[in-house]
Amino acid sequence: MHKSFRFYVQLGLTLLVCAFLIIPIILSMLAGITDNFFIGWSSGFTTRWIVQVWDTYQVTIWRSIAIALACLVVTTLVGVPLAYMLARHKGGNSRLARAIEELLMMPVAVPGLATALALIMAYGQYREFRSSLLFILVGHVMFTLPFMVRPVLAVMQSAQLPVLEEAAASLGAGPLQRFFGIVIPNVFSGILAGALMVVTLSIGEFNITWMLHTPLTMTLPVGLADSYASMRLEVGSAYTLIFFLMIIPLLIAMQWVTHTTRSRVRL
Amino acid sequence: MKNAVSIQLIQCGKTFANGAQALQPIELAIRPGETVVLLGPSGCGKTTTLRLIAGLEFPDAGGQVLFDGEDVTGLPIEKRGVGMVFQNYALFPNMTVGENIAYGLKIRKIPAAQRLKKIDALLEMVHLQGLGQRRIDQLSGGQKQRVALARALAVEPRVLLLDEPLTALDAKLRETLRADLNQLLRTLGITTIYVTHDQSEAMALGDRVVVMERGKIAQIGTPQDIYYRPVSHFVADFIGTMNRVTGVAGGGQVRFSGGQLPYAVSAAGSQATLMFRPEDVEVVADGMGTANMHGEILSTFFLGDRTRLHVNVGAGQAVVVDTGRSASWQVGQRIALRVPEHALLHFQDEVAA
Amino acid sequence: MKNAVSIQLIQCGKTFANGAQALQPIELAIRPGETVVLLGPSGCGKTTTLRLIAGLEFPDAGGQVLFDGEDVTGLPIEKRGVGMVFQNYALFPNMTVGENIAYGLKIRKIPAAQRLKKIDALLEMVHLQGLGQRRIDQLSGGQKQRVALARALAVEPRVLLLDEPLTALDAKLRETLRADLNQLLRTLGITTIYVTHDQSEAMALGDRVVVMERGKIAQIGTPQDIYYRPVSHFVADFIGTMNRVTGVAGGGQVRFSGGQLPYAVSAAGSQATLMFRPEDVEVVADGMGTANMHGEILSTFFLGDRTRLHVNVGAGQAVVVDTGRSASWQVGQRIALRVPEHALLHFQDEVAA
Amino acid sequence: MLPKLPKPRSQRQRYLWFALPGMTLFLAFWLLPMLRLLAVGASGPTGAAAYLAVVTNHRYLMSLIATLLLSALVTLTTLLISVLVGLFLQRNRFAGKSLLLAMLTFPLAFPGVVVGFMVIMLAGRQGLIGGVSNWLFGDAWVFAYSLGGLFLGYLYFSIPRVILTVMAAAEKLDPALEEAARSLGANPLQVFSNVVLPALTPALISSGAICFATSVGAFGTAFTLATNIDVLPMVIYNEFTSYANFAMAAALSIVLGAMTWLVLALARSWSGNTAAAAA
Amino acid sequence: QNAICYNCPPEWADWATQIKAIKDKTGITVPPDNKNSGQSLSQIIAEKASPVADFTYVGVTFGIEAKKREVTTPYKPVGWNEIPNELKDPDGYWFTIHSGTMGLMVNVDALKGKPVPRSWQDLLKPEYKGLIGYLDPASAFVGYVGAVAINQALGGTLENFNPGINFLKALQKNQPIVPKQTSYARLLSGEIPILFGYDFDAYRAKYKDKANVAFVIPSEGTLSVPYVVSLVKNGPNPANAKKVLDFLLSNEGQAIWANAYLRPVRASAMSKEAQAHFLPAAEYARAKSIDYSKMAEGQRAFSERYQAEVR
Ligand SMILES: Nc1ncnc2c1ncn2[C@@H]1O[C@H](COP(=O)(O)OP(=O)(O)OP(=O)(O)O)[C@@H](O)[C@H]1O
Ligand SMILES: Nc1ncnc2c1ncn2[C@@H]1O[C@H](COP(=O)(O)OP(=O)(O)OP(=O)(O)O)[C@@H](O)[C@H]1O
Ligand SMILES: NCCCCNCCCN
Ligand SMILES: [Mg+2]
Ligand SMILES: [Mg+2]
Repeated sequence: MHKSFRFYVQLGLTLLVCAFLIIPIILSMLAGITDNFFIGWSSGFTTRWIVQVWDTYQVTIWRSIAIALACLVVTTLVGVPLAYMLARHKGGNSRLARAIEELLMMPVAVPGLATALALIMAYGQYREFRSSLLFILVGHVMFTLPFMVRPVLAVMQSAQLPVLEEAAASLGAGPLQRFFGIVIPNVFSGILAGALMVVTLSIGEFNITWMLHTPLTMTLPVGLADSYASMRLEVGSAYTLIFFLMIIPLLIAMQWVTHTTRSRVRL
Repeated sequence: MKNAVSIQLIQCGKTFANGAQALQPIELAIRPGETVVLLGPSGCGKTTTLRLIAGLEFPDAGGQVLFDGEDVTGLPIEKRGVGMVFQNYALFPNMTVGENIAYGLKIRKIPAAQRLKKIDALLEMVHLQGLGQRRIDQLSGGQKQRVALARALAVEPRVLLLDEPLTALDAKLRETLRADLNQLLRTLGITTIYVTHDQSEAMALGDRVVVMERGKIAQIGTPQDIYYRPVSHFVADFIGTMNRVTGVAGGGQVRFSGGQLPYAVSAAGSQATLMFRPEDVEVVADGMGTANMHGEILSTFFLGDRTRLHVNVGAGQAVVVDTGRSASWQVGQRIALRVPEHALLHFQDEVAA
Repeated sequence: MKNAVSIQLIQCGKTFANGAQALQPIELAIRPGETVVLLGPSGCGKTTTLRLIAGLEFPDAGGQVLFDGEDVTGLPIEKRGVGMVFQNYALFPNMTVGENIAYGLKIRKIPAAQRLKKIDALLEMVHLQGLGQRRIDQLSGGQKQRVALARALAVEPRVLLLDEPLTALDAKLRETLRADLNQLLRTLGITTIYVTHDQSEAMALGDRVVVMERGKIAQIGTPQDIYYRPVSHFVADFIGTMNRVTGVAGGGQVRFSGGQLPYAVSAAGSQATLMFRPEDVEVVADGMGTANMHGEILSTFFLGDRTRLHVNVGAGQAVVVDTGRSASWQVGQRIALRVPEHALLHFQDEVAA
Repeated sequence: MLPKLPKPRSQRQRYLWFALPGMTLFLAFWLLPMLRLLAVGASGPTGAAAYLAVVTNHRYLMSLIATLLLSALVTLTTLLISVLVGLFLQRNRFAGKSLLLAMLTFPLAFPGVVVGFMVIMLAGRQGLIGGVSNWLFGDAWVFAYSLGGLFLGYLYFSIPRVILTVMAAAEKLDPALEEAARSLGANPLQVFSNVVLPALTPALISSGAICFATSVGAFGTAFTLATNIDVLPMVIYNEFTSYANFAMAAALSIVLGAMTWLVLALARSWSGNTAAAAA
Repeated sequence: QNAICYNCPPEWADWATQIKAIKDKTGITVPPDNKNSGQSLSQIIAEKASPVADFTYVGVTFGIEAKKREVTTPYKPVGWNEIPNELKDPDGYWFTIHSGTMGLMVNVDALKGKPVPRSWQDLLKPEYKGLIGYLDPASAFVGYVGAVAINQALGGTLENFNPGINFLKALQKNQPIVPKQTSYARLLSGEIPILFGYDFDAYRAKYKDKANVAFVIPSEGTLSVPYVVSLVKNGPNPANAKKVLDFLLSNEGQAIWANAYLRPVRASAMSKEAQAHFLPAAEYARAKSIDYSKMAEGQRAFSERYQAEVR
C-alpha cells in the first residue's frame, strides 16, 4: 500500500513542529560555546562563556538545587499523605476531596506574580523569613505540590488500592502497617514521577521566585533572566546550556518512569 | 480436621451512605466446617453479605454477626481472623509470590525460617512448587488464583471467604480449578463462604446454597433442594434452564393451543403457569397417545453431547427440549412431547408475577 | 432472500510488521448465504482471517480474496460492502442509537425521512422498538449488541462479519441472543462469517465450522463432523469435553491398571492413547462382565440435569463421566464403567504429541 | 476472648488526618496570603472599585483584550497543530520515536524566561528564521519582540502539553470505532470528523483550557521578550515596579487569577473530566 | 558582614569591580542584585515594615520619590561636601555617586554600512526602519530619561511634553523595538543596532566588550542623569551600609566609576586615562541637567500620555 498524500502532509507538519521545538534548544546550546555568535561558528568554539557563567552564577545553581531538593522533601512528606486522603476519603467520592484537589491547583492556575505578591504582602514583614531561602521554598512548594499529588493520586486510583488494603487487613495488618507496607510501595512509581516533576519545576520556577527573591536568594532562572537582559548573547546561551544540562536528564528520567509506571500500574 | 467455627447473621441489613439499601435485614446460620455458597444475579447483595461477615462493612443498627456465638459485629477485618480471596485476587504487586503468601505471617511476627517452611508447604498444597520467587505479573490467571488462596490460608483463618474467585478465568480453567478447590475445601474442613453468580459453580461446590434476590434471601438449601424443589419462580428460573407454559386451568389440566398438562389445584378457568426442566421432556412417537404437547421446531442447536430444540407449543415462550445426540431434527418439523407429572412445578402465589 | 455472495480466500497468509506470522497461507471457500464459524483458541488467527475478508488487513503477497469470484484483495473495507459487528460493539458514543444505526445511510446520503423509516424497521427487527433516541451509555450489554447488529445490517451488506459478538455478555443472555441471532441469520440468508472461541456457540450457529490452530486451519466441517469425526487430537480436545486414556496396546486391547479398551491397530507393546466423550461412558453394575474399566470416584459435581463424576481408572488423568441426574454417588466409591467400541477415537500419527 | 470494640464509625474520618499537614501549609501559605491580597486590592484610592478597573480603565481593558485574544489565538493554533501532529505520532511507528517524543516534551518544563530566549534564538535578529529568510529573500525576518514573538513563545510551551494529551486520548481511542465507521462506508475525512474528533473533544477542551490559562498568566516569556504588547501580567508587573501601585497590582492579579480559574473550571465541567491533565 | 543593596547589578556600571573593592577594603559583602530602579523602590516600599535592603542605588528621580514615600533615612557620608548641591538632597536622603549622559548607542557593524545617525531627527529617516530601540518610557526609568532628553532637545519643557510625544509618534513609522528591560546585550549582539542609552554603556561596549559601538550625543542636545544612593530606613545592617556609602564616595570608589566610563560625582576622581575614553568635552557641552524633582513628578502623567497617544 502506498502512503497517502495525507500521510506526507502530516509527516511534514510533524517534522516542522519538531524542528520548531528542538532547533532553538540546539542553537542556544551551540551559541553557549561559540566564540562570537554575531560572527557565527566560524569564530570558533570556546568554553570561556561557560567558565564565566560558572564564576558569576555558580551560587545560583547550587541554591536552585538545594531549593529543589528541599521542595521535593516537603512535597513528598506532605503530598503523599494528602493524595492518600484524596483517594480514600469516603471511598474516593467525597466532595471535600474534589474541593481540595481543585484548591491545590489554584497556585498553578493563578499567575505566579499574584502568588508572590500575596506572600510578600502577608509575610514580608518577617525579615528573617523574608530574606531566607525558606521564603522561596514556600512559594515553590505551593506551586509544585499539585504535581506531586496528582501522579500519586492517579496511581492510587488505578492501583486498586482499596482492594489491596482490604486484602492486607484480612491478613491482620493495621492501618499504619497497610499505609507503609502496601500503599507506599505500590504507589512508588507515582511518587517517583511526581518527584521528578517537582524537582524539574522547582529548578525552573521563575514567575513566583522573581518577586520573592532577594539579593541573597537569587535562583538560577532569575539569574538567567538577568543574563538575558544584561549580558552577551553567548553568556546567556552558556547559562542556558548549563540549565539544560541540569534539567534534561531529569526530563528523560521522568519519561522513563512514566513509561514503566504505565506498564506496571495495571494489576 | 481443625475445630471450625459457626457463623450467624442476625437481622443484618446494610444501607450505604448514599441511601442504597443493598441488604434487607437477613438471618443466616452457617454450621462449623460447612461450605455455603451465596448465589444470585449481579447486585443482589452477595458481596455485601460476604463483606459483613468479613468485617469490611458493618451492618445497620440492630444487626449482629456472631462467630461461634460470640458477637464480632464491631470488629474490623484485621481482628476477625478470616481469610479472604478476592475476585481479582488482590495480590500485592510489590511482593513476590512467597512474600505475598507470608505477608500475614510477617504481620504476626512469625520468624523468617518458619515462614519459609510454611510458604513451601502452601505452594505445594496449591501445586505451585518452586514459584515462590516469581513476580506477581509473571503469573497466569489460574496461578494468581492459587496464590491468593494460599495467602488466605497461610494465617490459618477461622473462616474462609471467597468472592467470585473463578469468574475472571476462562471456562476450561475454571472447571479444573473448581475441582481442585472442591477437593481442598473438603480436606481442610474450614467454614467457607463462597460467592458466585454461576449456578453450576454453586451447585458443584456448596454443601448448601443461599440464593439471593434483590437484597433478600430467596432460598437456602442443598443443591438438590434448590434444583428440584425451588420455592419460587425466581429460584426456578435462576437455577438451570426452566420452561414455562401458560394456559387455562380446568378439569385437572392446564390447556393451551398445543396440548395440555396435568395440574389439579387451580380454580377452573383461571390462568395457570407450569414449569419443567428441558431434560424432563421426552420426545415421543406421535399418535401413541402418550404425548401431552405437540409443536413445531423453531431452532435446533447441536451441542455435541445433546441437541437442544426450541419448540413452539403455543403456550407463551418456546419450550426448550434436550434430546439425545443421536437423533436428527429439522427446523419446521412437528413433534410430540411428553412431560411426566412429577416433573411439573407450580407456584400458586406468584402467578401474577 | 437476497442474492448472497460467495467468498474465497486463496493462499491468504498474514505476516505482521513485527514479523509475527499470524496466519499461514490458507484456503477457504464459503458458499453464498452460508454461515461459517471460525473457531479456535486465543491467538490462533480467527480475527486476522476475518479482517482479511473485511478488508481491514491485506494478505501477504500472493494471497487473494474473492467475492463472487471477483478479486477484492486490494479494496479497503469502505469499498467492500461488508457489515461488521465488533466484539465490544464499537458503537459511536457521540451518537444516539438511531444515529448509530443510520450512520452508514447518512454516509450514503440517504434522505433523512428514509433513514428514519429504516431505523424503525431495524429497531423492530432487533426487538428494540422505541430506543432510537437513547444514548449509547444508557444501554445494557445485550442491547448494545443488538444495536451493533442493526447498524451493520442497515447498509444491506453483501457479507456479514461478526467478531465474538456475544463474548462480553453473561451466560444466560448469551444463550438468548444466540437463539435470536440464529433465527435472524437464517431469515436474512446473507453470507455470514462468525468468529468465536466458544465451541458450543460455534456448533449452535455454524452451517460449517472452521477450527483453527496456530495460524492454520485444523478442520472444516459441519458441527456434527467436527464433534463426531475430529481429525486430530487438537480438534477432539477443543470441541466438548474429551477423555484420554493411555495404556499399552496388545491383543486388540489397550491395557491400563483400571481395565482395558478394545483397540486393534497399534503394534503390540507400544503406548497408545484412546479418546472418548463423557456422555459415551456408561456406569454398569459390577460383576456383570460388561464393564471394561473400574475406578474410584474422585469428585462428584451435581450439575442439575446430570451429575459429573471424576473417576480414577489408573490411566493418566481422571476419566470424566456424565451420569443421569437421578443416581447418587459418593466420593471414594468404586464403580465399573463401559465405553462402547464405536465411541473410541484414536489418532495414529499424533500419539507422540 | 476477642476485645470488644465500638462500631468503627470514626474510620470514615480517619483519612482526613492524612490531609492535615498539606492543608495546613496550603492554608497558611496560599489561601491566607491570597485573602490578604484581596484586601490589598481594595486598599487603593479607589477602594474596591479597583476590581472593576480592568473594564473601566481603557488601558487595562485594551491590555485585557489583547491578552485574551492572543491566548485564544494561541490556543486554537495549538489545538489545530497538536491534533494533527499528536495523531500522527500516536499512529506511526518509526525508529527513534521515543527519543523524539522525549525531546518534544522538554519545553514543558522550561521556565518562561527560557522559552523567551528560545524565541530569540528562532526569531531574533540573529535567529534561525531571520537567517533563513535573509538567505532566501535577502531580508531578515525579525519578530521576536513583537506580538509574533510572544505568539511563538506561547506556542512553544503550549504545543508539547497538548500533543501529549492528544496522544494519550488517541491511545485510548478504540480502533474498532474507526473500523466500524469505515465498514459503514465512511471515507477518511468522515472517519476523522465523525469518530476521532468527537472522541478527542473532552481532551481538547481540557487541554485547550489549560493552554489558554497558561497563556493568559504567562509572565516569564513576556518579561524576557519585553515586547511592545502589554499583556496583562506585564501590566501588573509594571504597576508594581514602576509606580509601586500595589493595590492596582493586587486587584489586577486577583482578577486575572479568577478569570484563569474560571476558564479551567468551565472546561472541566464541559469535558466532564476532573483530572484535566495539568503539567 | 553584609550590606544588602537593591539594584547593584554586576553588569551595570561595573558594580562587579566596585563590589569586589568594597569587600577587599571594608570586608563587607554586597550581594549583586539585578533589579532596576523602579523594582527596587517598589520592593522597598512593599517591605517597608521590615526592610530587607540596607541601601539602594537608583536613578535620581527614584531617590526623590523614595524620600516622599518615607522609606529612606538621611545619611551624609564622608566627602558629602564635595558633592555639588544640585546633586544631593539637602538632608542626605539621597546623594549622587556618579552620572551618565543619554545618547545614541550605535552598533556600527549592525548598521551594515548605513551612516551613523548624528541627531534625534536623523532617526526619522526611513533607512533606520527596524533598527532603532528605546526602553519603554512607561515602564523603565532609562526610557523616561530618553523621552525627556528628546523633549528638552526639541524645545519642550517639563510642563510641555508635546515635542517629545510628537517625535516618538513620528518615530513609530520606523517600527522601533521597545523593550521594557535593559537591553545592553541586544545592542552588543546587533539585535538592536541603535539604542537610546547611556554613554558609559556605550564605552563599555566599545572598550571592554570590544564591539564596534559608537556613542552619539545628538546635535539637538541631551540630558545627563545623576545616579544616587539612599540609605533604607530601618535596614538590617545600617552600620555596614554606611561604611559602603562612605567607600563609594572615597577616592578609590570614585576612581572605579571613572574607569568604568561613568562621570564620578567628585570630578577630581577622574584620571587622565579615564578621561581619554570619553567623547571630547565640547560634545558633552550639549548635555544639560534639569530639575530632577519636577522630572520625577512628571513621570506618571507622561506615561499616561505616551501610552494613550504613541502606542
Ligand atoms: N459502597 C457502596 N455504596 C453504595 N452502594 C453500594 C456499595 N456497594 C454495593 N452497593 C450496591 O448494593 C447492591 C448490592 O451490591 P453487591 O456488591 O453486594 O452485589 P453482588 O451481589 O455482589 O453483585 P455482583 O455479582 O455484581 O458482584 C448493589 O445495588 C450495589 O450497587
Ligand atoms: N497488529 C498486529 N501486529 C502484530 N501481531 C498481531 C497483530 N494482530 C494480531 N497479531 C498476532 O497474530 C496472532 C493471531 O491474532 P488474532 O487476533 O487473529 O487471534 P484470534 O484468534 O482472534 O485470538 P483471540 O481469540 O484472542 O481474539 C496472535 O499471535 C497475535 O498476537
Ligand atoms: N505547568 C507549568 C510548566 C511550566 C511551563 N513553562 C511555561 C511558561 C509559562 N509562563
Ligand atoms: Mg459482588
Ligand atoms: Mg480475536
